[in-house]
Amino acid sequence: MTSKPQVYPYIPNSVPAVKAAMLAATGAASVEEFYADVPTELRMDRPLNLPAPLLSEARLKRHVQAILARNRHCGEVLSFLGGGCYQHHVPAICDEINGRSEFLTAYAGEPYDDHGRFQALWEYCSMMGELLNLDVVSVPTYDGMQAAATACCMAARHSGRRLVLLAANTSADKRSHIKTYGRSEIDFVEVAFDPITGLLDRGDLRAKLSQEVAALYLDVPNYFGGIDEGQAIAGLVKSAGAMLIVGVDPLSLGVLTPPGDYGADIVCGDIQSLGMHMSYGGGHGGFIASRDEEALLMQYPSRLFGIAPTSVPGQYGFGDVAYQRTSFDKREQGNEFVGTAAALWGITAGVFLASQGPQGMVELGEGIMKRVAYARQRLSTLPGLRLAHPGAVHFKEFVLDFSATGKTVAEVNAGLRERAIFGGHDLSEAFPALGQSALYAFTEVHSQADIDALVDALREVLAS
Amino acid sequence: MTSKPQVYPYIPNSVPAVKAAMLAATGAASVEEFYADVPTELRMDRPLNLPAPLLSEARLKRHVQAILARNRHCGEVLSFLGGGCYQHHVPAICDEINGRSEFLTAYAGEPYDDHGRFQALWEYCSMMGELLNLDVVSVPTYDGMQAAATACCMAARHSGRRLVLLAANTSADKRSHIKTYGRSEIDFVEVAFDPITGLLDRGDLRAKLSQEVAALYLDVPNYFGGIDEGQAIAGLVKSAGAMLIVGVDPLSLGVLTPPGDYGADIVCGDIQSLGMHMSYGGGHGGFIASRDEEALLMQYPSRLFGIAPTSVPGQYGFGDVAYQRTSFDKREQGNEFVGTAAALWGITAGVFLASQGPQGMVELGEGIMKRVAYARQRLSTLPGLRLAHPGAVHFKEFVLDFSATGKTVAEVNAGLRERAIFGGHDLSEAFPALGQSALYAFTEVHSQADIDALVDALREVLAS
Amino acid sequence: WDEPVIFELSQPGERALLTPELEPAIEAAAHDVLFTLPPGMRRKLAPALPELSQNRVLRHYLRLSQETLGADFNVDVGQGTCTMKYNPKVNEHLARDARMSELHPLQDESTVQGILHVMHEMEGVLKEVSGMDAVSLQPRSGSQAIYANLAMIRAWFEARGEAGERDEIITTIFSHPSDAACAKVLGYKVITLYPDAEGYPDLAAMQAAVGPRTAALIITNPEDTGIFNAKIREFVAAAHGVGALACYDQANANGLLGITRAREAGFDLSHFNLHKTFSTPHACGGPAVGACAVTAALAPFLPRPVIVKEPDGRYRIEQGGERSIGKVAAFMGTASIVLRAYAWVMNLGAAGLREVAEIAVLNNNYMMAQLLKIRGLSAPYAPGKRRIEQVRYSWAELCAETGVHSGDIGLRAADYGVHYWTSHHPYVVPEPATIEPTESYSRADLDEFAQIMSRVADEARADPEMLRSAPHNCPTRRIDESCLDDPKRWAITWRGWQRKLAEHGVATPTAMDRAF
Amino acid sequence: WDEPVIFELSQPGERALLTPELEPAIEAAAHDVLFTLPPGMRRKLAPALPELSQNRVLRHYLRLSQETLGADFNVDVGQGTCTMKYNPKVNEHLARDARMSELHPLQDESTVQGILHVMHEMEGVLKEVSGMDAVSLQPRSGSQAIYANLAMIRAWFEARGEAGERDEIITTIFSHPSDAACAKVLGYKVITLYPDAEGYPDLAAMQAAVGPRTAALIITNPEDTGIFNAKIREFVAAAHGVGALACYDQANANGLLGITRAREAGFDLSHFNLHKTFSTPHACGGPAVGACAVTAALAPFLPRPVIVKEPDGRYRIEQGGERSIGKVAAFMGTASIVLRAYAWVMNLGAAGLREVAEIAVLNNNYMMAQLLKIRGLSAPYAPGKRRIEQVRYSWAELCAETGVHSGDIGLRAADYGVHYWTSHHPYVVPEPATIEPTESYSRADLDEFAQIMSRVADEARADPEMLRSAPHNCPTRRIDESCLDDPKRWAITWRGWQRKLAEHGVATPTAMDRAF
Repeated sequence: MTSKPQVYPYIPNSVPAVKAAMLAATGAASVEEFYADVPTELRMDRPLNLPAPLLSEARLKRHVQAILARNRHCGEVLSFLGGGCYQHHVPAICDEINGRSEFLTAYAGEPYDDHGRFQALWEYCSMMGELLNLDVVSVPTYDGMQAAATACCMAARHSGRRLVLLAANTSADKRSHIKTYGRSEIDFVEVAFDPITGLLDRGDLRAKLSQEVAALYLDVPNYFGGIDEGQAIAGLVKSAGAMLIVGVDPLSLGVLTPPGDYGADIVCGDIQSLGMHMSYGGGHGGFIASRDEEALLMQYPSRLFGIAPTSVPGQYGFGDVAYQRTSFDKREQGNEFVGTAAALWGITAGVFLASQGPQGMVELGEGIMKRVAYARQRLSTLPGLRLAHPGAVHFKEFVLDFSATGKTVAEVNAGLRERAIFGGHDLSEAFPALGQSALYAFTEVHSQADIDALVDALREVLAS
Repeated sequence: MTSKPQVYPYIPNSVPAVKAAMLAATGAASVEEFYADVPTELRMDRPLNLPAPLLSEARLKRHVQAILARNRHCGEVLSFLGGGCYQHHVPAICDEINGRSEFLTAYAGEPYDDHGRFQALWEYCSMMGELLNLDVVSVPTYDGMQAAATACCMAARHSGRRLVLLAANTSADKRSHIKTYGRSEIDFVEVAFDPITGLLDRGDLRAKLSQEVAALYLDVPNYFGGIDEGQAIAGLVKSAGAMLIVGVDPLSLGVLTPPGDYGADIVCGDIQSLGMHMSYGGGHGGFIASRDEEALLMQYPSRLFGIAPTSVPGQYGFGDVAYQRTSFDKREQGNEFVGTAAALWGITAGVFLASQGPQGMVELGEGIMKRVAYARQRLSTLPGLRLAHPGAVHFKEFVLDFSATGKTVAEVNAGLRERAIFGGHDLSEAFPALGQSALYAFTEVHSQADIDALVDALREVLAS
Repeated sequence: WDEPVIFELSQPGERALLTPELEPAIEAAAHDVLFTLPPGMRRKLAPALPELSQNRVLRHYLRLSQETLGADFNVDVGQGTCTMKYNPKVNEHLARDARMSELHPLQDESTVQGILHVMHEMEGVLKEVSGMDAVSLQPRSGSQAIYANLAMIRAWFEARGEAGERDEIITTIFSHPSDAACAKVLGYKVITLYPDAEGYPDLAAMQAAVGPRTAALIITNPEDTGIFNAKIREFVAAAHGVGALACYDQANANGLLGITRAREAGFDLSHFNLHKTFSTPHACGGPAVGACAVTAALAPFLPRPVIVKEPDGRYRIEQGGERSIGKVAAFMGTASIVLRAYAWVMNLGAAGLREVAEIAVLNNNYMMAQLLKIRGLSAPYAPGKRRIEQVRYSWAELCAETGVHSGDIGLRAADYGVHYWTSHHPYVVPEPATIEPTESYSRADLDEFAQIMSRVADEARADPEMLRSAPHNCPTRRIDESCLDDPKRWAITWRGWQRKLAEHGVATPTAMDRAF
Repeated sequence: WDEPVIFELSQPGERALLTPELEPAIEAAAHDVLFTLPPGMRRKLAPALPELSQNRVLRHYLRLSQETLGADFNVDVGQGTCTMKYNPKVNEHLARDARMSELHPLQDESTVQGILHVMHEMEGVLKEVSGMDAVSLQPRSGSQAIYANLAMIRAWFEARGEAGERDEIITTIFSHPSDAACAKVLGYKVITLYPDAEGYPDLAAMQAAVGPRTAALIITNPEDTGIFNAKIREFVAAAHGVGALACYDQANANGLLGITRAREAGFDLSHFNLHKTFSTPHACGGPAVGACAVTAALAPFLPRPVIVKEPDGRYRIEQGGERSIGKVAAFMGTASIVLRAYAWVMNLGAAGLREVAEIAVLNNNYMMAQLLKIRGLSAPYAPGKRRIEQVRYSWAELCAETGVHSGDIGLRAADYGVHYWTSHHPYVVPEPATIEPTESYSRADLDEFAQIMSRVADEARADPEMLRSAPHNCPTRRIDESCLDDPKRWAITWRGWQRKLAEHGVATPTAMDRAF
């Protein structure tokens, strides 16, 4: 306490007179009385040791903005970073809607006072359902990694088997999380990828499939951007009686076949591409989808919203489907756990999908594939530069191999940064077998001039 | 028309099939038919010659942002510009509220469907009334200049006299507008200011006051930031049976006496200081206020909102007071004219005043006066630099005279710009009598370190 | 919500914001400055503003916002003459960029090349759209642009030494009220023409009205009836024939973009409202921009300053010459609105602007076809003719049958969640309703609005009293309007209300009574 | 509003956005790439998404937003355990700055020194608030932080070679469901303790439950009852006594900031929800951050990567050692939420955080005093004792008298514009209601909420059927819940609903029928 009591804008009852009156109403002599149950030996005997506060909004804002000025963001440079988080154009109405106070500050209201929240999330699931050609889509989980981990657990529970095959051309981070998350119930085995194409090594897959296998987990496109032949792989997996789980970039589905169509039993992925800013990793959300089969649906841990008639004829309402699956209802008897995750990004992805419509999704997907193809053509002409996976078709990203240039990726990227370009993500640590390789991503934000600028800058950097 | 019809996101019925169906419903063969009344010789015979469009939002945003990047804004430098537009801290909730789609896109709805708009504007007027100690406040007009011009016209109409005295220490722009606007009904005469204090020359005022004078128009603080003795001037004006119009910076009224208290009959000013970003002049709004006297109120040209009971006991509603005054109702028989002006800034100023409360306004006013006093002390120690008006007390801004430094203001400001400082506004053109002088403004955004940085930079520039 | 007046929410001592602290050195140096103020100039009592926490201020205004039916929320075609079109959010977000919002209008030219580029380009767009030679973006609204145009006309005649003789401005009753009102402000006598039997501006009346005293004609086309005046060149010629100028009020040019221009009709001056035709938000009534466009002959009279593009591509600000009318608004006007309009035009381009016009006109004629199916509604004048971008309808028949007025219909429409107003006085068209669909609404939207009108007309016949007591589903019921014209009871502020309540003894409602 | 489902609004051909054009050189170079896709991998039919103009998409979602009762709009104290506090708008605006929103998580360290500073500083804040030695901000929610903490516990025992023997986690019934559920995910058997007669966690039961199989205790304090467990050190000691770890679920630490810490009670791990105690917005349920705080002994097990501050003040990102549990979430978690929390802490400082706690507790005890005046409502357990930041009440008496359940009261409360829920299953307290006022509401707000509860209780007695059929004043009436548990009728998507409607022949309502 300072000598002059501070009134805080965020704490209305910090007004001394009000505080005193309220204390009187409770019959307490001081706030200390409310802490009577906290033993002395547990009490802090000093104030918290924190930086001096910036009590005025004006000074706080200036302080934070000065810190932010130490960042250099992708809007002021050309960035070709991908690897699970992508720079796409975020439509203004996505920001407008997720910035609305109503959505931003709502939480766990009922389907009546929060009717709009329920409808917006149910519509998100519905539009994802159209994109995926599947009838069941969960409300968002944390991110695509979590969706993948949960999908594996769902498959294990559903099948009663404890072996899950993981494609090795999945992101190392994702494989790490899947294993940590699932290994109490599941034994994981990795399936190799073909070094020429970066695609799944079907021979290795055949060798590892058995009647013990619950599922194969595969990303399409894979971490290197390569597109595998879904149907062929699904055929192998099904012949072993296993399930196929496919992780997919939803933004690819205007041009690529939805995995359910070639036999995936569970489809999952990340919705960051669908209208979320990258925000240094703050824009992620995961989805899980499947056919509407009761046994499979009962394996979902997350909330599922359903539409229902109300007591007014012709009126819709919404509510929780099969709530008794969840840990909210059943604690450890429910499926995994459920809680706050990424609902606002679900609503935003709904706005995105409604804004793109069918034609927008097709154009986005095709445009990205063509930009990638153009970039591959142009980049492969640079001396020493090699496409790591010439044998595959790519969506959004691909691996460039710098091994023959005599420069490390780190050196190249430093040179590019001087030219206001963020080069591709360095894979030399996570995939040492790829040598000095980097993952380059291209989206609709990149114009031909941008790609040409990258080519020119790389030529300079490699020659220097 | 291009060969493939373009569908526009902002034009739903640009879908060719819809267009055709709607044409059919009107019985028209083509859109041309609707233009049958437009004679051929009036028709454009070629497309408009405009830059090629950026049809996608992504490219449009990038284009505009690249243009904006050619600006250098006051948030990234230290700015001491004032002269009618001020850099204050804009509270986040001001932006939050004026960015709400509801307020942003509403217009001329009725007091029922737009109840919130009426209430918000009425509350704005009410809070301004508390700040000004006056019962009548208009909804915003365009800016403080317009408020001043209209106030002069109101005084002339009210008094039936056609001579208005204008203080010469008012901004040159404001005097220009007042004269152009009012001169069909009013003869304007300027009253000189004292060169030592920058305050009104009372001798000149006495000499020019007469029974022909409708009013004196005076800014407090004046254009140089100086604070005149309101009561003494009011006494002189009243003794001639004239009205006193005072233009005031509303942000000063936590510390300065509201003009009505010392006898001003009409008080006006600009609300940009109350929560509006500068926006290169986009944040202005004018207010006009007075006592609640029917004859005076009937001179207002703008809309006035009033509170009223409804058919439900205990319920409030709102509506237009004495609408028949307006040109909306009476065309040229109304007072001047009324239309779209700056309503959103009125709502925002209301948010600002409600957020500051009495204590905030007092602290803001006092803090600014003290920063100005500190800056005057520090700056006057620089060699060759002189306070132009040492004989007056200043609020928010004051004039620095560089004449004795051997450098022009333009040269000094160029030097400051290299040091990321925007120096004071050059007065050498508008007030040649002041020599090489500049108007420096200080607000709560400036810390001591900022003022000290200015002093240091000026010392360097002057020494160079 | 039944949100109290903000003063009722005040909790003494609460703060919503804290003020930046003064450093000790400043306090020390300046502690006595307040005592140096001239006598009587230091405020004695702090202003009696409400005291609230930030949470409560926000909640209050958020609730008020929800009680406001913005154009974003409804099929806003019932607010004819206002051109309620879609305001793209991307433009709004761009205009809120610090590189726009934190610019001071007196910054050195070298630091504002971006916004000067935008303003210069937008002048170019408006020159092309109007066919005129020079543009000023300084006026802060359409009315102020009308004022500026008329001030230029006055200055023109003053420069020619004819100001004394030319003291009349001619306009029409279906032109905007500000056309007449601004002329009055500038010292002109206003002559108002009424339409002929067909609803067209009466050319014979115009020819009879012009003369050596005529300074200018100021006219809208199409007028608020939506009828295009095909003889507009003859009107302009009549003005020119007597040495007068012709000024085009093109506040709403939405139906004519790329179709016909001020230039082709011979006008000397015109203006556009960027918040109508060029899609900037109406913002409850401003901020806004009215752009003046004039011929080369009138360019020297434009407000100062003006933006000049140098051969090297850089922009300069020039104060303008002797003949300039001077300032009409602070600084260079509402630059942030210009930016929004610029973005809108750059998104659409020439073909897009043409599409705007054509679809606005298609929508209007489609709407007219739907609405005229409603019994009791008619479109006076020019029978069987098409309209441009709006139509002034009349409910005279319905009123005669049921006693329900157009205003009642508007308040009932509010119950259905759409705006509707009757447009400007005087009501030359009885029981008027002006519907302007713009290009922003889909066929389904238009059908929905027409269905609401049809339903309300049915209700008027079935239960006229219900309509006369509308609204029933709005934040408040009908107010006692007599208060608002009674000096004893009107209350423009809370302090006025409190004082008059005390004088008249009416109890103020309490918050809890009003909770439902 | 009675806004249709978005698919019902679709108008074929409409676009809300256009896609950036491909330059001719790209088209030329890449025109055949689509044909090179593996067999069957090119989508045949475009997804059947709705087709709308931008105006209509916006209107739809804006209307849905208005049908959502955000915390900004109501006295949100009825959502106990959730710590619904004020989320300052300035923090939100800062977090939407491009220098935050446009950062890619794989950027070079040199380009993200600002956000690394923020994250590192926030780790420091949480270390001080918890008394622990190391922090990870990677988990994307409180539940994921619980998961991460339990994963570290598992790794800890694995590193010691004790994993096989230690397969039990002990928790209490009033700790969050995720404490139990996450333990299960990690392969543990869950032992749940029930309170003693006074409502306190039962120390004797704890002492009986621990043993060589115990891996950890995970417990909340105060529990959802708001009762502080004064014997918490003994619980921790009991765990430690058998070689187990103790983990503190401090999702909601709002009443204890600066009062008492995990360190003082002897915990090895704890976590905070930044969207509860640290004021980041709930966002309809995320994005969020759950922060893990652990002792030095457990620090090597934290998720990777970690931020390291160099002596020169620069920040580096390190991948972490062998013992790290690896990744728990993508990249470094939800950095933009961390920024909001950082700004909140920097505004308040140490004294401010202490004030948060004290006022949250004062508000809660004040509210309890008001609510217990209502007949039919009680606060089970610990009679006469104070509570910390929330209270779990019971409407058992009122239910016995009227047959009205706590859930009915919640739906009726919604009619009065406030949230209220009954909190987590199972309902150990009958007819529960958990009220948590936080520090963000004024006395007047609290009084208003208490008055609503009182009024609803009166209504329950006067007209129980009205309560059982509530809500009456919300966007919809009560739904047919049986649909939601019936595989034949549940519909998680529009396509599912359409299919099942077709199978069951229920007519879909049309938009016009539902207009009021």
